[in-house]
Amino acid sequence: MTYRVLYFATLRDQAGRDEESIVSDAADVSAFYEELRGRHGFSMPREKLRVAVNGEFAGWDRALRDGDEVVFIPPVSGG
Amino acid sequence: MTYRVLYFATLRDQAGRDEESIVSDAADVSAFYEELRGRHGFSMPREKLRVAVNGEFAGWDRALRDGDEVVFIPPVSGG
Amino acid sequence: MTNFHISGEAIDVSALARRLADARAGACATFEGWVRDHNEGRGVKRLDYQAYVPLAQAEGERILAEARARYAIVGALCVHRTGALAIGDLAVWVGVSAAHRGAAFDACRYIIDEVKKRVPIWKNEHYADGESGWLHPNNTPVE
Amino acid sequence: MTNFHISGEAIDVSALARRLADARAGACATFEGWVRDHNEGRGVKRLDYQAYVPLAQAEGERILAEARARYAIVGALCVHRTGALAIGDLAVWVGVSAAHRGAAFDACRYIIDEVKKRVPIWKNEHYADGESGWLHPNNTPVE
Repeated sequence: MTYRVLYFATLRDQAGRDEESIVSDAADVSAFYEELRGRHGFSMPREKLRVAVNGEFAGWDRALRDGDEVVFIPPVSGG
Repeated sequence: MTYRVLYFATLRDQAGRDEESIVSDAADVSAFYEELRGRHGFSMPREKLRVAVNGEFAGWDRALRDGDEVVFIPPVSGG
Repeated sequence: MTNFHISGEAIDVSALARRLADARAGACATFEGWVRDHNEGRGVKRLDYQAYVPLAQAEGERILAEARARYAIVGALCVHRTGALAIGDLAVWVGVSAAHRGAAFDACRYIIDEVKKRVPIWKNEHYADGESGWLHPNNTPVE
Repeated sequence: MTNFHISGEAIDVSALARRLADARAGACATFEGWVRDHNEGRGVKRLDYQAYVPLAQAEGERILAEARARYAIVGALCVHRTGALAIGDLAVWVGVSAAHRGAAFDACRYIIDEVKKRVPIWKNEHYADGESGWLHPNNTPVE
């Protein structure tokens, strides 16, 4: 399947890009993050991140479908 | 002695004037208010009022001197 | 210009905001009191404010000094109107700048609460039924 | 226009204030977040904000709806900047109108607190010493 990923803040710096499309066998969000971690060397542990799929917050066990947009959300700092 | 009095809010309405100069034998603020109450029929009891003499808050036992400016301050309602 | 001001003219909010600007400040809390179309269940058409100006200005400056002493703020300003106001008009403006938002909010709230309790300003409401009346601090009628 | 808005352009405060105006409202509390020249003891030169815009707007609208449900308010608006900001620039604006001031203050505070905790916006501070870093919600560095 192909997933779209958007990167923000620390994850964007470490991935060296704003977004990418990735062909992956990862069945859920959790497996997909571990795959990206291996690829980009993300230093941030899962416990510090939230997840959004297709623009809405989702759980780490959320099953992924072809074409899903996935965003891993580092601790926010607006305001 | 002659005292200057300024009136605000309910006291202004009941006195029918903004201010006046009064020749009085009242030695302190307390006696002076009773005199004005008799003159203008003020309905407001002393307990509801604060007092200022010459632009600063003062006590009811404040002795008055010739030329003092006295203001009896009804409950305020700014904001 | 003074930090607390009694004004017979419309309040210039953007001039006040410019006076508060400070590179050390990360937060600014403001409060505006507007003339509302009702009070205690009665329709209100307009208001008049009277103030004992010299004492009001002195007491207002005291309140701002108390706020600066109690809270870690950078600047604090307040202007209160006198005269005739219509529905929607700005009656009082308070602005506080601070490094952090907690102090800005707390000081802004402190200032408006104390102004309403202590500063010699009086509000006369003109009601839709043609009556009018002076108000107590809790917005109930005097009599 | 939406009640919560992510803006790449300077925030037009007077347009927002006009949108809040309402004859039923006697109180308006606002909060402004300004770019401060220091954080955690370090000199700050400028900031960049990134946002995940669609989710930020959805989460921001949720926060405003929560504020309307929790507090007796009339209107609530919030705008947050993205992009490059200089010292003194307005980064976020919150405005709440209500019949009475307690609800206006409480709702305004609730909104900015929740925005800072929940809305996917990230601040990158550029320090006077040439370093830069992403921040946590409590304004401490990420690493």
